[in-house]
Amino acid sequence: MSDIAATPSREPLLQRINWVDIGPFIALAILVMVGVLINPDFLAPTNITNVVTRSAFIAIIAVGATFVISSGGLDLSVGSMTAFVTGIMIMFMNAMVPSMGGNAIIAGMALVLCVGALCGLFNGLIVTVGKIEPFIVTLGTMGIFRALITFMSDGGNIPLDRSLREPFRPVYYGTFVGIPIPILVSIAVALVGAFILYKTKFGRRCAAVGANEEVARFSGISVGRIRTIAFVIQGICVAIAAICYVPRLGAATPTTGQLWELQVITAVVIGGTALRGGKGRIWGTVAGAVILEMIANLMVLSNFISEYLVAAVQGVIIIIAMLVQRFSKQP
Amino acid sequence: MSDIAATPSREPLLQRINWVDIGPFIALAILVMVGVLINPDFLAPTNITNVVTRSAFIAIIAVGATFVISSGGLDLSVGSMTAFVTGIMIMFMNAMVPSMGGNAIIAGMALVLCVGALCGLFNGLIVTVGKIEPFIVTLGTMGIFRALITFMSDGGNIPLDRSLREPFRPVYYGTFVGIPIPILVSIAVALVGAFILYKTKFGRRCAAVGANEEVARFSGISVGRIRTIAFVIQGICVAIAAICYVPRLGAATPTTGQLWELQVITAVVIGGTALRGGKGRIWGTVAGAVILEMIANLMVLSNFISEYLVAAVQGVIIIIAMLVQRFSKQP
Amino acid sequence: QETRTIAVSVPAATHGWTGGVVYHAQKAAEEIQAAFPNIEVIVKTSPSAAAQVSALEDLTAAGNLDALVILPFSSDELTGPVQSVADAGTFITVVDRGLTDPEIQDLYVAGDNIAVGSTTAKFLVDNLGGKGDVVVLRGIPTVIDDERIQGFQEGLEGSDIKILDIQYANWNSDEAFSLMQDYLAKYPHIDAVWANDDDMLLGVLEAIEQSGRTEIKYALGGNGMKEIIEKVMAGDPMTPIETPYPPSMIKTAIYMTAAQFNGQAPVRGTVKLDAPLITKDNAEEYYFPDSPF
Amino acid sequence: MIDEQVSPGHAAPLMQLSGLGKAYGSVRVLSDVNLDIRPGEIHAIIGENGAGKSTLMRLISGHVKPTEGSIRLAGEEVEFVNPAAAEHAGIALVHQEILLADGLTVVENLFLGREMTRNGVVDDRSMERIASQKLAALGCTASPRALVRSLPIAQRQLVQIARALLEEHRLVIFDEPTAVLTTTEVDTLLGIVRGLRDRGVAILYISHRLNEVEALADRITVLRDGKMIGTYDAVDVSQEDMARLMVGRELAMLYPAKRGPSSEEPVLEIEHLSVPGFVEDASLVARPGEVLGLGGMIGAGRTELFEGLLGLRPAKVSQVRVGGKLVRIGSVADGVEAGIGYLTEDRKGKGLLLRERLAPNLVLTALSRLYRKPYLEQGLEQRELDRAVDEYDIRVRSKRLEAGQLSGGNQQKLLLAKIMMLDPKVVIIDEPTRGIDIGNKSQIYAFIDALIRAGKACIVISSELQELVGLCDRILVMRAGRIVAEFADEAITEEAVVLAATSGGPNAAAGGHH
Ligand SMILES: Nc1ncnc2c1ncn2[C@@H]1O[C@H](COP(=O)(O)OP(=O)(O)OP(=O)(O)O)[C@@H](O)[C@H]1O
Ligand SMILES: Nc1ncnc2c1ncn2[C@@H]1O[C@H](COP(=O)(O)OP(=O)(O)OP(=O)(O)O)[C@@H](O)[C@H]1O
Ligand SMILES: [Mg+2]
Ligand SMILES: [Mg+2]
Repeated sequence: MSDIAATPSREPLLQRINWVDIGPFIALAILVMVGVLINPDFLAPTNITNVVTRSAFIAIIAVGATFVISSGGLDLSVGSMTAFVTGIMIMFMNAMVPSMGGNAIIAGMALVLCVGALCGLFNGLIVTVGKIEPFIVTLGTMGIFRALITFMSDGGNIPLDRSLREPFRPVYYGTFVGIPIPILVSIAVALVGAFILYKTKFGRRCAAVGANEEVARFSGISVGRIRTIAFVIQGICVAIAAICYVPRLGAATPTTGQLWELQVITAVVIGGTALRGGKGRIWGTVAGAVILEMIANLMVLSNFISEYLVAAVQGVIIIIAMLVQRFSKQP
Repeated sequence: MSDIAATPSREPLLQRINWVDIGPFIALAILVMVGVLINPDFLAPTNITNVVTRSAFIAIIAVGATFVISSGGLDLSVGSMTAFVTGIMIMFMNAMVPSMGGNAIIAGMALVLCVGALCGLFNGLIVTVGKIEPFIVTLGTMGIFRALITFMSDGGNIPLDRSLREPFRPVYYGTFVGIPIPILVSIAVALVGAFILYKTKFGRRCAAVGANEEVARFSGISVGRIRTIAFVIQGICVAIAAICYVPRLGAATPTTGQLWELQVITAVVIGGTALRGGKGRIWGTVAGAVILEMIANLMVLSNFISEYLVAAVQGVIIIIAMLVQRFSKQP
Repeated sequence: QETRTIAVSVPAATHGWTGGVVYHAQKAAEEIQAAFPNIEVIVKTSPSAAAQVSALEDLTAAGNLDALVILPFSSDELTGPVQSVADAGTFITVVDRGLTDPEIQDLYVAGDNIAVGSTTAKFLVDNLGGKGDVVVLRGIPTVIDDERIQGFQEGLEGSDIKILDIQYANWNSDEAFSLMQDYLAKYPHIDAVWANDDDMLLGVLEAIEQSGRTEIKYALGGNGMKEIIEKVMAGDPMTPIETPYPPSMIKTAIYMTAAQFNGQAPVRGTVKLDAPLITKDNAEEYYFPDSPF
Repeated sequence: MIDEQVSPGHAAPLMQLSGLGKAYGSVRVLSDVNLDIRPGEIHAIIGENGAGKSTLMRLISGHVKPTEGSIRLAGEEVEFVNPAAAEHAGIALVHQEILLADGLTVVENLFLGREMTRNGVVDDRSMERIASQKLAALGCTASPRALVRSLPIAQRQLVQIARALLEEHRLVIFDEPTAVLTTTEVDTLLGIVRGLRDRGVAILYISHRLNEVEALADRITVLRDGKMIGTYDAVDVSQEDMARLMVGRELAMLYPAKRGPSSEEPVLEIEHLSVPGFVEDASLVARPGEVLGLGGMIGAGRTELFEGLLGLRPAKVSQVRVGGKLVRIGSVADGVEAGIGYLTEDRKGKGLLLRERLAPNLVLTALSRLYRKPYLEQGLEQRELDRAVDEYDIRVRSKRLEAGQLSGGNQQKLLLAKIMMLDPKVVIIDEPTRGIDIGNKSQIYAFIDALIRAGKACIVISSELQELVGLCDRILVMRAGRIVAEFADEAITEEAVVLAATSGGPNAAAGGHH
């Protein structure tokens, strides 16, 4: 018997490709082709760069969501959490300018990472200690964060101090070796995320908790702790996204991050991570985020869709993208 | 061994109470007590009647959602579906008035039930035939329905013909033996829903599909068909809610039913139905809908909460309501 | 002295302008309560038309309401419910959006959304020499948005100015930023941009700046946000004008309503706030540095 | 549907398999099976773990589609599109793995897909009545209204069997029905199976318990490595023959020699452990170098005792010492830290991640022990897998398989390897050889022997009496949540254990003389 034991190197290449993993990329490729047909300008370097840069926020947050979802959770609060931590960061930076000058930016970044982690911790603890469905908990905290930013801004907006705009600006608009910073940041976040999820003990445990909580418990894994840490990671990712976000418009408003939670979850699911937990797919998630932004871009670039129907066409395309994936899985 | 076998009739009463079932009602009771403390007017008959009447929309839709969720699905499109079918109904009624007069209302009601069922069927078929996560499918159709109502109304609104307002008005504002019609309708819907879910083969299978799809399939249950029917039921409930809704606001707009999906899901979960599927609790769901509406009412009646923080307080109360439930389960 | 209760019902602060409304409403409430202890002002926000109807029911359930100041979510949907409140003898002040039946209201403090669109359009017709290509960003599909777009289109009638594109950006700066980037990618030549709300204009300006495109002569908004007024005062060539649609109109309405409980005769009728062109010369009048909007 | 009293030798075959085979991708797990199944016979299928027995059953019952060959039912070629179709044709399968919906009640599971109604309303009364009858016939005490989740695994198995017997079928397939049952239930079940045969039903019966096969079967088919070795009349083959045919070689002695504790100093002492609702005031010690057995009926609370010990369910305990040192155990991780390894009886629900590959499953509990560095070193777990596959003789056709794709017995061996990664001082094995073939059993016993020789203690919970008696130096018997008897050395006999477990025999009061 044991002589039949695997020699994976001899399996044909086609069978070794993991179709679930590349499904989102196939969908992305098809979308690009459709895009070019619709409007040749689609492939113009500026357009592509803009689109990918824009997708960075969702991509970064969605990397965190991949942890939460693969550990069997769900976080609906990410959008309003972004607004909230952005507000905190700006207010702190503005307050620090007189004493710290440009260093206020660094201090603000450090602070927002802590605040983000704390927000995640808050979500995580309510879910795990209170044993309440993550959907409800984060729906609740979604309202809480949104209300706090509205309160902090008196319903208006919280602008970044003028003196900080210029030095902070490159974090969104700058490039490094020709690549926009947000793209680099999201690649870095995805790399770190992939490393943690696939190459560390925590990542393993995270997937185990999502796949079967009982098995995880019987294997000596502290289910609550792992779930909580996943939420903390989500919070940190939100903070990173907030850091890239502020220099773009230089303000936090009550509408910042509105409905991002749905986009984030969609990106994760399009990327091939199952909502019921288990295996998370970081790179698929990133592809999912780009797909979403690209669909929105195509809606504007195409000429034949009534403005009223944009949302309908987007909905149809998302469903089709999922179908493409589904069927590319069964070669 | 057999002497240990259960003799349920001899269990003390307290242990025989199903705490999960009454959890939402305990939360409701506590909320009422808090309400009276905050504002004595809270218990005024008009106020209580108003609140319960208003919760009818969410309650009716949430009864349908209980089917979808207990069968292991999820429907994010209910809010925009409400807007869409409301739009269709009003346009149809307006078009029929010249020829049919007041009968246009009856015809419109019949039509909207069909349209609702079809919308549900559409969701259900994409989920089951396309084998795509319900979250994504209904996120897509949420966009589609929302876009369609925007298109139908040209971005404005679709008002009900003046001549129909008066005859239609009692459907929301009327009473029968002193009880407002919407309350009667939602009790009727809940009764029928409870009957179907608990007393028919379909209901049993619905729960089975949600509890364990594989086992259900091995037992010869057509998982796809059950799920699809659950979505159709959801569609019909949406249509019934739309019928009660029109006389209240007399128009359909692109913002009709916005975010209802979240309220509906919250009502279901607060009611004790687990999001991962399995057992559905119709009466809990109805209690959940009343709880939500009551929280909103308390926000209006209380005077010490900054208007900016209303959403935060609501979020906190929802989480506390879940905690109350959780701990009332372990007496 | 008898206590009088005024209820103020406005949409929730979901974006800049509504945020401003809530701010001014609360300010007015505080000031009036401080000045006249016998007048109680209750401000309530609602996130949707249905919720606003609910709030009206809740406010009137106790039956001791003397006046209602309401900025309706939409005209059709709120007409019936406000009628019920009026039937109970409550003084009704309607702000901004008129009800379908003007008989209901005692006082109407009106903004003019159509004028916001048409004033801006006329400016463009005059300053672009009657021809050119413009792109438009609109908000959330509601009556306000619809009226502004309608006014804009009417204002352009008869000129050779062409609207290249109109898309929704939900009164959200981020979505406006993205949409403007895409417009820029799609149209190699744009003469002017109109965002029908200043929140969106902020995003538009960033996108234009980033693109480095120079052919765009005007990027205009509307509503009178203080950041934009500052630009007008500073003589910004790209945003030289602004159309006010001051959220402070709610404050005006509350004061006028309160006046009658303070011994003055009730003011009835219509107070129409027009939407004059704000230029560098008169910008000072429309600048409220303390307002959040 | 069923002929009366047909004698197996002469009846026309009910089902004929010709050239039946199954391949997953390029891997053939079963090929060229030719078999007649006659009405009114009990046809045993035996073979090593991974021989393809379950696969064959899944082909017959429509769960899996064959890649070659054909199935004839009553002379007509059939192709079942799904299990429901097979069931409609009169074929029922009792799965090796328990397939019930956890969140539903016993009745709901029993009648899933064939609910009884009266005037369109589900008739709970009748269903509960019938359920009680069917369960009682199987000796199952579970309440029809209990949630399946709350049942011990053996009760679940009985529910599953009851489900297959709810309606009359032409062919009933039992895939290791007795693996999780204790002696009494096994006897009841065997009676029922014989009753079915006598009514002319064809039975396919898989078991690793060769004494059962010998006692029950009319004919025996042996599978090895996915191929048919042959079909034999039961009277012609002894248990030794069966073992030889399955394994393809002579078997060594099954049980290793007993050696007794190497020291009187206990490695594990548990004092006054209670698990509310399950265990009352249990105290026990385990000494290095001894195999301590726990016997008892289903529901006696043996599993719960150790789950309680490891913080897997709420429990109270006054003291736990490991190697003389007082330890506080609040979780499995604490247990691992203290040197206690626990192997669950429910490998599918609590032991393995079925959708995960083998290596991650193997190292899941031992992650911290295996990887000193914060990240997972390249190839390390793969090497561990290779070692475990070797050491525990886990038969896999590809190491890229998911755990759920292993045969039942191989899953058990993987689970064993997983626990052993922790190098525990005390190993608690709940049902160590559940679903393991005779060849592998002796391997596992030899392995347990190696453990105690290394000075560890081993606690074995087993429902297989022979195993307990053959393996253990000392046996504790539990009944209704209490430890009621202790036997050592010569006092250990099957009769004594059964007596203590069922009625409180003479030794009932003797609860631990240490
Ligand atoms: N889905 C699958 N994909 C690939 N291989 C599979 C799959 N299912 C089963 N196998 C392989 O088929 C072989 C036969 O498995 P099967 O379950 O039939 O064995 P078995 O005789 O029932 O063993 P046991 O006595 O341990 O239950 C095993 O090697 C198993 O790994
Ligand atoms: N659903 C239930 N509700 C209440 N008591 C139960 C339930 N299921 C089991 N019990 C009780 O729990 C105790 C211990 O059961 P448990 O299965 O799990 O013991 P065990 O000895 O480990 O059995 P096994 O032989 O299956 O390992 C028994 O007293 C039994 O009657
Ligand atoms: Mg098997
Ligand atoms: Mg057990």
